[in-house]
Amino acid sequence: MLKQMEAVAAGGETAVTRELTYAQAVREALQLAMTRDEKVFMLGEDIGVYGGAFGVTDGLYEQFGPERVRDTPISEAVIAGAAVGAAMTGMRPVAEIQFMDFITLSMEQLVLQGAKIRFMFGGKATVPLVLRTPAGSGTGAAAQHSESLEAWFVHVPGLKVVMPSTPYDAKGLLLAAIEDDNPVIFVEHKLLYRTKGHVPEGYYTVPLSQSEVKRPGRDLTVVATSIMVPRALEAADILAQEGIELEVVDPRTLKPYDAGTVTQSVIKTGKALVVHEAPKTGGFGGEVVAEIVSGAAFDYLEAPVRRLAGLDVPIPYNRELERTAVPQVEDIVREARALVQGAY
Amino acid sequence: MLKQMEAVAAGGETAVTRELTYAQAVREALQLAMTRDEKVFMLGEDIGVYGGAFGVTDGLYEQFGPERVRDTPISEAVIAGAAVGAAMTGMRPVAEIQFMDFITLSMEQLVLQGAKIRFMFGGKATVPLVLRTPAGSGTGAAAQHSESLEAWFVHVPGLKVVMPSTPYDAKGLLLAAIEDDNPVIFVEHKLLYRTKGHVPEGYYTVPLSQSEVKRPGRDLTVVATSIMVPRALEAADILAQEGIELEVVDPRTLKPYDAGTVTQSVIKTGKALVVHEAPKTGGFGGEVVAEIVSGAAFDYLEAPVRRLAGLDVPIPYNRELERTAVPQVEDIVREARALVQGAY
Amino acid sequence: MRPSGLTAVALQEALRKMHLIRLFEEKAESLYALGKIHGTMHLSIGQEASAVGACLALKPDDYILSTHRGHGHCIGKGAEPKLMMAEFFGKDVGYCRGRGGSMHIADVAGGNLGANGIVAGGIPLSTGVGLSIKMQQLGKVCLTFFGDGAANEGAFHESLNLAAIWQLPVVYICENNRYAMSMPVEAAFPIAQISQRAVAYNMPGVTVDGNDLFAVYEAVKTAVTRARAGEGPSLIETITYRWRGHSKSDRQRYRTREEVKAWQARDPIAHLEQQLLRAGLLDEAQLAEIAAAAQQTIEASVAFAEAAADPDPASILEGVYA
Amino acid sequence: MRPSGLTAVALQEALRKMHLIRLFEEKAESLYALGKIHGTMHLSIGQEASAVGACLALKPDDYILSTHRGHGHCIGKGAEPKLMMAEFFGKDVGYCRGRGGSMHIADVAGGNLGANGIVAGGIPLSTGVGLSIKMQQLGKVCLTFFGDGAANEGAFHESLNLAAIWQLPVVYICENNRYAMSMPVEAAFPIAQISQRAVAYNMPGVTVDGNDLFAVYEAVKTAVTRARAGEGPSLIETITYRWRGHSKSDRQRYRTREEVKAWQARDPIAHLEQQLLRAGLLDEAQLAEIAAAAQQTIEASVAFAEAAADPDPASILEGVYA
Ligand SMILES: Cc1ncc(C[n+]2csc(CCOP(=O)(O)OP(=O)(O)O)c2C)c(N)n1
Ligand SMILES: Cc1ncc(C[n+]2csc(CCOP(=O)(O)OP(=O)(O)O)c2C)c(N)n1
Ligand SMILES: [Mg+2]
Ligand SMILES: [Mg+2]
Repeated sequence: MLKQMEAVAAGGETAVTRELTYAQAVREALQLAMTRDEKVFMLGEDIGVYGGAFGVTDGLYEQFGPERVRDTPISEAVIAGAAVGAAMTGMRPVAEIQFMDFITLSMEQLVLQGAKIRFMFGGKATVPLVLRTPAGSGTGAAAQHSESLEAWFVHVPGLKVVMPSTPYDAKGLLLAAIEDDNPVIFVEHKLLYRTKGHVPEGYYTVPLSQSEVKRPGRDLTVVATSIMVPRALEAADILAQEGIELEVVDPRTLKPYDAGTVTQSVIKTGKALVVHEAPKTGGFGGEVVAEIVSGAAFDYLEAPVRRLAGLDVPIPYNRELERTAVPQVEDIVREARALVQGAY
Repeated sequence: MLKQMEAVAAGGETAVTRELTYAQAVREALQLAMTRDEKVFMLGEDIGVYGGAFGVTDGLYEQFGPERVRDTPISEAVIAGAAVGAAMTGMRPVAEIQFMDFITLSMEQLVLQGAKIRFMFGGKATVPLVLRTPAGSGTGAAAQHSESLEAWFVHVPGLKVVMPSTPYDAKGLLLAAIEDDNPVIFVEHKLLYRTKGHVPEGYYTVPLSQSEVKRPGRDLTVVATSIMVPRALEAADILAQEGIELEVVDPRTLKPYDAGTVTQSVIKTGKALVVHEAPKTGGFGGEVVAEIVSGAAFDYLEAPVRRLAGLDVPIPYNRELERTAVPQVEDIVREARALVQGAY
Repeated sequence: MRPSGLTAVALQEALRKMHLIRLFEEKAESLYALGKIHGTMHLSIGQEASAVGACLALKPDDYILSTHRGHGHCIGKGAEPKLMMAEFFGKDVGYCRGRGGSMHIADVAGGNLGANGIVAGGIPLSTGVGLSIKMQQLGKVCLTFFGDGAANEGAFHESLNLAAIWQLPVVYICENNRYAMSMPVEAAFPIAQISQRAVAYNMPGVTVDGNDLFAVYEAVKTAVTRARAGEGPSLIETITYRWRGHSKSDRQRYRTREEVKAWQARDPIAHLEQQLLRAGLLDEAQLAEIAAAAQQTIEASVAFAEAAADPDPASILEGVYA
Repeated sequence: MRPSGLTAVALQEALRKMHLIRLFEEKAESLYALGKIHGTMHLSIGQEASAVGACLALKPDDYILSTHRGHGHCIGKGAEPKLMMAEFFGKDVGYCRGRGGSMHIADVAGGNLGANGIVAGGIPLSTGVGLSIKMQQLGKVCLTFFGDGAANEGAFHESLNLAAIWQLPVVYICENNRYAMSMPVEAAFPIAQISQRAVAYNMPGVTVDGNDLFAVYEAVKTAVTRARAGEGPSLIETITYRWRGHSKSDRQRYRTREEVKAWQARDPIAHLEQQLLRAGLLDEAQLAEIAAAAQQTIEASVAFAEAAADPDPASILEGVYA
């Protein structure tokens, strides 16, 4: 509903049923941003002729040419650093790190330079850059190609962190991220790339830092990120048949995090479960829980607040082990049911 | 009490009043470990003749020579990587990263290699390494020399994270870390280096993963790490004069984290405040809070569980701004009092 | 033409390994197509001489580190195909108990410290292994493989510098197969030969025909001898080519069929066979026998792997911590 | 001896800047000793010719990036000492509103994109600035300073390679002052000259006397001209020496007093003065005047800074986000 209104507001969109995949939505956002603003350009590994490791940038090289869709050598530190340097001097780079795992090679340039420069320089520089990267497990790519590291970046003042779960949000949030004058880490999920959803044509933005209630419900607030949003919605469908109504909230932007929407939800439901793919220990879930129990929702809590997240294990190769390592629909169903029924 | 027993057990220690600084305690641990096991060696920048940026390794080069106290070029990725490679093949390296900030350059080798190799190889390799690094603000060194990044490593399966707050713990935990067959990130605090405390002579270990109650109290559980432990104890002294008794718990090892001690404490006090220096958002405090509210302590909670932590800001240079950026004793006093008095 | 010090038996064994690599990977490919294997894989078909020639210069207890395109190095170092195949199937008896898969096969007991999913990820490790060898005076050598793409990672630079100043027994082998995924070396490098970078570290740097087992062997042997004598590291570039796409999803829009065909005409296996024939070391029948035996080994490895048990999901946390 | 294209006024200005650097840092040192300044600082006394000579080859709207030892570069690029001093005192009117301090002084409007607390931290940024210049066709050049120690960081390697393949207008200046903190270049490098590393990136690489303003100027001018003409990056190594310890806490156990004295005998300021005298461009009185004026500027900057207001603690979050 809200989505349709936004779309209408953005330009009289009528074909509200147009469906795109998440990957197409990301691509369309890149295309629109590059068309609209010649300062926007892309750099990364194999984003040109190859079309990106997941095909996301397919066709953009042909449309915008090698100057604006720049294939780089395998040099993640300078990919990030060059993006920061270009951003400080008038460009609006969109860098791609081919798998989120490889961002471990960009940390210094992102965290000690990109995130801090504006502050260290007394607000006298601006670093408008977006770093897109695919995260997550489920592809059998094992421990060095399955990372979900968003929590690290949430902990870095100066960065913003966006993690869309639907094609609609992916497009609108990416356009908002590119418009934003701060460095934004934009985390895409590999398993979402092929999921489909309504995506209006034309330019629209989804504001950074607005959590969204993806499904209203009265019994339990489930805060889920990225791939866990569709899993939570599926769990909600299953539990609805048992008369249990989950309210599913998607933060969408993890930093700055709109905790208020979750607080409102928990005040209503009295119970909360936070679900993410990254390992539980030290994950974003801790932040969500800590915000729930620190303020207005505390007095309404009727049950322990729980996290359901990845096990503290590197992602294994074996298919069954890989599934076991991160929450699946049935795990959400089980945990949610237990919390609602007080069986904890 | 426990400390003295341990010391006695470790070798009939009698000079229980021997005082060392935290830096001396770290040095003594290094010295003992290198004397005891010839596989132990050190590598890092300026740890040799220079004695380390904070003087911690002073004299070790003279004692053990350039082969075992290895000065490296400024190459943080290969410092970490060489430590991992050496650890996999029979050595027990103790690497130093000169400031924790620079660990951003070691992330890939630490996180994607060191932490995962054992698991990825089906348990058939062992990576016994310690990476020591000084963290924290308060020295006027500004945003790129004041990081407290422990939360990142807590989020990495395969790593252990240790963060001592006293000279006694620093020595015993470092010896335990060097004995441990896993990669351990050992976080020292620059402002603690000159603090003094009782340190027995001789070899003893403090087990990894045991939180310690540093001061018992009935009114509020304060979970504090590193430099925040002495600050919390000072706050406790102040509040004791008002009749408020804080129980101060120091996790000491952040991963694996002994949540049970905190849970027991909160069951007793009914209230909890978590204090750390790192920025609040995404910090270790979220983990502590989430563990408190997920289990047995939930039913005993009488007040919202709060975090008092660094502001979400890079550490500023200006002295007053720098103080403002992280919790000080007076901040702990204020927050603790408010929680105990129900004024939240 | 017959390198000094190589016995006929050794050459026969080298040829056998090259067949094993090719057949292992062809099998892997078809198993993937059948949906029996998940994940991704990076095939080194066409590069067999580089892997086997390099490992031929090593002793059994020397170390190697490898890459995402690591099956060849693994077999070159003497791994058992059935344990590799079991790993590929994600089975508990596989080299990594099903936890690693294609990209992380390691055989620590056999001196293979692992394939690596991270480009250049093994290079710093190998430098540490060299340090470890030197400090323990083990008399071993560590040989580390990486692709052309890896030579533009910062880790390459830091590692070669450290090995050079500390004179570590490490041999750095850059397998230049002309592409890093889609990036041609001409676009990624401002220099004609990657081995020229050895100048920056004052170590020997040579470029050899990576499709010629003998050329690779000779160059690596020289470097290994040097390293073992305590004279420090070397950089060797082997020029080769991968016949298959980068990984399963590669549409290969960055190269022409003609280019691939031209390189296929320089098949390292056929080349070695010709060399052995001409030298009178093996006859046609013996060649056929070696190929057939290799084929059988691979078939048996699949049977072994298929029959093996999956790891118990309840054991998932085993191996995270020691 | 008098480089072509440099007017007497320009030379006078260069000398003035060298005095400003020395006096600024001597003042900084004594303010620190008096407890008026906290934190740490890295003094470039003895290296003034390198900073000023390099910046002399730039136009006002060209960019520089600098290092932890950056006061000289900052003054070389034309910063106002009083705003630097105010930053040093942590004042709100300082270049960074008191948030950066010595290690992060930047003058973005003046083309100085900042000192950098991270060794080699500015090198990738400068590569991006070069890219930005090229894409926007600004006709500018980006000059980036770093120490000898920085040339062993991975970022150095990745950055020079990228600038070389994309032919970016960046001049990489390695100020080789013989030590990285306590690490002598002889121990950290397996090569005699850091500029030899240019070979690995197929760019010009030269080593010059970093204590001779003219030598530095000439080499940088050549590189800048090249860069502006679209012919790509260069690597320049300036051999120089820091007279002071690495930072305030350095006991200097890694070098001898004799060595320091020998380098002090090669004072870049005295050297330039001699050159100007001999060339008849300035007389003794004029030299004294320049020094005195510089002294006055520094004194005034301290007065300005001491009188300025601290940032309001309530404003602490300003500048974190745009
Ligand atoms: C640090 C890192 N960056 C990017 C990748 C993705 N990736 C995997 S292989 C590859 C190409 C590697 O090229 P090269 O080193 O030449 O080896 P080749 O594949 O040709 O054998 C890329 C970009 C990765 N695995 N690790
Ligand atoms: C990445 C990183 N590693 C280490 C340091 C600590 N450190 C600061 S300056 C310095 C020495 C730098 O040497 P060099 O690059 O030669 O510059 P110089 O100090 O000689 O001007 C070191 C080790 C740092 N700031 N950043
Ligand atoms: Mg390649
Ligand atoms: Mg230096």
